[in-house]
Amino acid sequence: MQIHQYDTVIVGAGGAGMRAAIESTQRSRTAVLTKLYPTRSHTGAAQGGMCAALANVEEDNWEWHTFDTVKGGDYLVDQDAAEIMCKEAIDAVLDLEKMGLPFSRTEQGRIDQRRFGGHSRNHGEAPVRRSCYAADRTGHMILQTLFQNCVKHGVEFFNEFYVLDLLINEGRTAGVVAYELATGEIHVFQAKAVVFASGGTGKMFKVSSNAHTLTGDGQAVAYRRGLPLEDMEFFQFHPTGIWRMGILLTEGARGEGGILRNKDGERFMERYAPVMKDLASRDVCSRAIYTEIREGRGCGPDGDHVYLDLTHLPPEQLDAKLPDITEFARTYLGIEPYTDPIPIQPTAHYAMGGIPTNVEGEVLRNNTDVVPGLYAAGEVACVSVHGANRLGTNSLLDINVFGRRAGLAAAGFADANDFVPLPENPEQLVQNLVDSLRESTGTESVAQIRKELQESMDANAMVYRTGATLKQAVEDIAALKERYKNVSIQDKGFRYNTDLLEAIELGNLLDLAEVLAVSALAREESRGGHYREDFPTRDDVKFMQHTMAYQEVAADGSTSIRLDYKPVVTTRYQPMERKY
Amino acid sequence: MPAGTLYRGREGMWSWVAHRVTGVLIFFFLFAHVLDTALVRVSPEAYDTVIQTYKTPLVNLMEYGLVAAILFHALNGLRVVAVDFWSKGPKYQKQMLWTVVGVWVVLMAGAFYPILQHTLTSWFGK
Amino acid sequence: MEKHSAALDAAEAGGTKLITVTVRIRRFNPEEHPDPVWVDYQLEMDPKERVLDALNKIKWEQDGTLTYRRSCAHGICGSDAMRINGRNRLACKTLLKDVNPEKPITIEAIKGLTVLKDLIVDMDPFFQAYKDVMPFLITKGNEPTRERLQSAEDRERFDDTTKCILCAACTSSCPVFWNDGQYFGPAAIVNAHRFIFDSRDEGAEQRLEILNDREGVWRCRTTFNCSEACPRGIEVTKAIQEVKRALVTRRF
Amino acid sequence: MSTEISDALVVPSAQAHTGKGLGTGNPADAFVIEPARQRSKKTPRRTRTNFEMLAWLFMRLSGIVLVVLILGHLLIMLVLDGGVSKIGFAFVAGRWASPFWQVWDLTMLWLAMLHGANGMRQVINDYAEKDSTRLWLKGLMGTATVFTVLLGTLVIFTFDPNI
Ligand SMILES: Cc1cc2nc3c(=O)[nH]c(=O)nc-3n(C[C@H](O)[C@H](O)[C@H](O)COP(=O)(O)OP(=O)(O)OC[C@H]3O[C@@H](n4cnc5c(N)ncnc54)[C@H](O)[C@@H]3O)c2cc1C
Ligand code: HEM
Ligand code: SF4
Ligand code: F3S
Ligand code: FES
Repeated sequence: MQIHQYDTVIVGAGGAGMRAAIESTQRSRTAVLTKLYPTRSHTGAAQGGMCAALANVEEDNWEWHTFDTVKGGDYLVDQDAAEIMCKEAIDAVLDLEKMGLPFSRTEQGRIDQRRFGGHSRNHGEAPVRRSCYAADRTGHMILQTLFQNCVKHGVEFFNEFYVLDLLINEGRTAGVVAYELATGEIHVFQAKAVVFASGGTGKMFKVSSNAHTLTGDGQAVAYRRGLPLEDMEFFQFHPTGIWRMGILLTEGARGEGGILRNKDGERFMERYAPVMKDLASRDVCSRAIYTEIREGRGCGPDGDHVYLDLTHLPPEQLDAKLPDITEFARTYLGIEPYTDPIPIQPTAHYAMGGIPTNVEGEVLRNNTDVVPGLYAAGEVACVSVHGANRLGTNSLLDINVFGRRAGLAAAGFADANDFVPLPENPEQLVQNLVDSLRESTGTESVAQIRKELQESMDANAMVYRTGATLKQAVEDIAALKERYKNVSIQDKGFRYNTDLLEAIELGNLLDLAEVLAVSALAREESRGGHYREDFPTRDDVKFMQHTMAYQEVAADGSTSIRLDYKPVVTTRYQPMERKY
Repeated sequence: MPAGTLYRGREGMWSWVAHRVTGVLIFFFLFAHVLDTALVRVSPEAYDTVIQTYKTPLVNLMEYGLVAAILFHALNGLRVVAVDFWSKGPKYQKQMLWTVVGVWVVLMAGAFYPILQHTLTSWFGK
Repeated sequence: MEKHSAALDAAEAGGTKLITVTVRIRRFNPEEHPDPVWVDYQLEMDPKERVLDALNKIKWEQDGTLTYRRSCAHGICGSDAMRINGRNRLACKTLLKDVNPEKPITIEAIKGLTVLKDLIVDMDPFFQAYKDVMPFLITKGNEPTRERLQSAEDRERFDDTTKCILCAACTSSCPVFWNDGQYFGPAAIVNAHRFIFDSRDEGAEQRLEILNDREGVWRCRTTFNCSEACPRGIEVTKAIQEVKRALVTRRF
Repeated sequence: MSTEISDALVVPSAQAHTGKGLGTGNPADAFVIEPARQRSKKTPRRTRTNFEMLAWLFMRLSGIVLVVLILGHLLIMLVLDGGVSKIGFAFVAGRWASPFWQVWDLTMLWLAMLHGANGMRQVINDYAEKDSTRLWLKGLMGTATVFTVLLGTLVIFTFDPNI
């Protein structure tokens, strides 16, 4: 065991983590712990763009953007946070440009902008060009640019360090415990301020656009230390994932004019969203696709997908604006998107919920109080600017705006406060976890349990949910958790033991899937990404509030979930019916 | 210990291997060649005796090989120069290599009789 | 839809037939044995699956000790560069049907970097070379309030090299790099190129000076292995050539 | 329930950076991406010479000239006029009587040897791992080159057809 001391420790080196690191490194001694090399983070997979009302190509302002965000989130958005995000969006984009990000340009040499789902002019009148982009590689460019600036500022990275525990002492943040992949050693990082920026949880689903490594470690660690998780039932299913593989084809493809078609070649979105059509928000499109499939208008021999049609767009436009996704179609499907439509299906994409924070990035311990010194930003957090459904491009925005805020706040906190003493045997929990897995003689396999979890989640907690399917999911997860106790691994070594870490990651997924299913079961309404067939309408009277899920540990060590609710912050936009 | 496999490079890598091998080969030959030519400073007889060995079938054959090496090195050297200085060079490097090989084959076939005629005539008569 | 090509039909065909593939992996675990060994695994796979899927299947169903890096699984994060059938590729961007699954598929770690376990290599020297070229925008004077302007042509000038995902497939395919690992390597040059030819950048002179080093661009022997290996289709050798030409023209 | 940690337990960051002297001795210990080297900001210009660039240019320029010289040489010596059969002292004497051929052969000698020597230097740099081996091989190669060039020059200039 080793002990390190830093003013600020940042967990995760995706967009949010590195944006925070750039700020905090200049102000406090900062360590960034990341389980992947920074440039491997999944921010690099983001394609379409990052919205900001720059008004470079047409009239726009940040209030319209705020409205779209609130409406897109089905009014579960905390509007104070959304206002901050949309206002600071402009500077966030300009900051990135100044850091060197190679945005695509207009004729005049300004940052180019394109249409994106759910983004409209003047409160829903017509689609607006708001998304700043770099071809279909916006996330890649953001990740690279942020990494480049981390190099410039000399950010200290601890690569391939898995944070597995959070240390809270006397109600304040004391540090984190990490496992070093290369050696199997456990490291305790004592810190005045800790920022969680560890990304999403998408690997609990089978068809997913998320990386193998998106296993919700940050959420799970916080949850096990008694902190709540907010709005976990809201998970976004992106309409256009490559059929069966889940690899994302950006909404930018529809922003450029791509059309969703069913087996009759019909542009079916006209029926579901007469104004925004294919650019309606993601939850709307995903449900429409499943409705088409259910009603027998799906494509292919099994009728289990629809098409994303780009064939009417000029090849030059595809090459210039969508080079990567056309290559995905060629590489993984062997088809030519110039001439063939691409088979797609909705894919698990984004966790709207997460560790609750206020607009400074401070983590909430309950509905009102914060944990001093603890911050979260990015997909791991729930501010909540995305409410029940995130708009496309708002996550890259979220990670930049709130990553920066969290970095600044953490460094400021570290400056003003002293170290909290470490608890006794700080490494104990992680040591026990690792030892028990290494020594386990159980018979269950990690891969098998994970597979069954993913299948159950796909079947029961995806786009369409009912009380019955969610109950099924809860039961399945409980059974899998029981089996997980008897799991064993083959690699008993210390060096690069990825077998061990996959087992730990599965433990995280199981906990989070359970929270998702239980929260979803309790929310007897349909809102944004959460659609209950047995309660198909929004119920603002009962459910216009955020879910807060806590882990309760009984005296015998068994755990259960306690749900609580937190009011939504509404400033200027009163809930209305949501139509596109 | 089981070794790793050989890297399966393509035209670019193998032409470079050949360029390097031929370059080194020519260097050593040149060294020897200057030494033997230096004998003209010693005496006409000494020089002529050495040159005599150039006319034996074996050395004559090696000479053909040397010309092959120089020719390849020279032609591929021009290709390398084109890759470095012509903006489309990298794009057409493969085509250029196959051109080099083609020209090389033609020239080597053309040089077959002229170079080896000494041996051929001494073996098979005129 | 009426438009239906054979390729689309093939892509949509459900219940594809499985074939038996042999995957031959060069395993190395210094905790167990000082030398690497080749190990064969047999598995039933759909030829349209990725090599990464095969590795996952081995790890999850046959041998949990098999170790490799992976994350995104669609060629965007740069984790899983490895030598497949003797050539550097990303396991997640290589379909089994494209590497002749009738014969054993050989997989080994990339070359020229220290192998730490199985397919995992020490990336430290690779990233050090990257950092040495100062891979960040360098500007002088006051920041503008709005964005810096850049014409679409100027943006296009360095587009190719912005695609790099730092997977190291190029550097570890370079015969010059294999020798002593001191050469900056194509990836570092690509990332220098990305800034040298960015019209907003004012540090080109410094970066060119760095690449004028003994171990800089002049060590490149134009073997094109890097260009062949790059999973992002970057014309790496061309980028190197452009840097060389910039150096020559700036000096004279 | 808390304990103060003793300073001895805390790893100084300088040590954590390198991983040296820590843990298992695994080179990947505590791998961190170090800050950009100081050369970036504080020492913008390292004392580098343009030697490698000049050598590189020389390889290409000399190569182009050598194509003419060497191929011409081969053509005359091995192909035209009965090829190698004709070569003898008298043939050489006849050729070097003309200053044109003297200059030709002299340039060819110098360019080829320098080109070859620089090429060999690169080859040695690539394959000789140890510094001492490199030095030895390069020394040997350099001496041989200087010797050959000087000898060849001497021969061409001091050649006496009436020896
Ligand atoms: C395919 C795809 C396309 C997308 N396209 C868009 C788009 O066009 N526009 C948009 O706005 N959004 C898009 N998104 C969403 C957006 O990209 C992500 O939500 C966002 O990038 C998340 O950033 P992050 O920094 O929170 O996390 P990530 O980038 O996922 O980074 C997580 C980091 O945490 C580290 N980490 C994780 N666990 C641990 C641990 N236990 N210990 C230490 N470190 C850990 C990882 O190493 C990694 O560095 C897309 C998402 C996907 C999947
Ligand atoms: C006939 C005309 C010649 C041409 C056009 C030519 C061209 C070249 C070029 C362009 C290179 C550089 C290759 C690179 O950097 O990748 C080179 C390398 C080399 N040349 Fe030549 N050359 C010629 C003759 C010779 C001769 C006569 C010798 C021997 C004395 C020779 C020996 C070498 C060697 C040893 C190398 C180094 C190879 C390497 O580093 O891979 N060349 N040549
Ligand atoms: S240039 Fe290509 S091969 Fe090299 S690191 Fe970048 S993406 Fe990988
Ligand atoms: S492989 Fe190496 S030699 Fe040059 S062309 Fe690429 S860097
Ligand atoms: S797993 Fe990300 S590039 Fe292959």
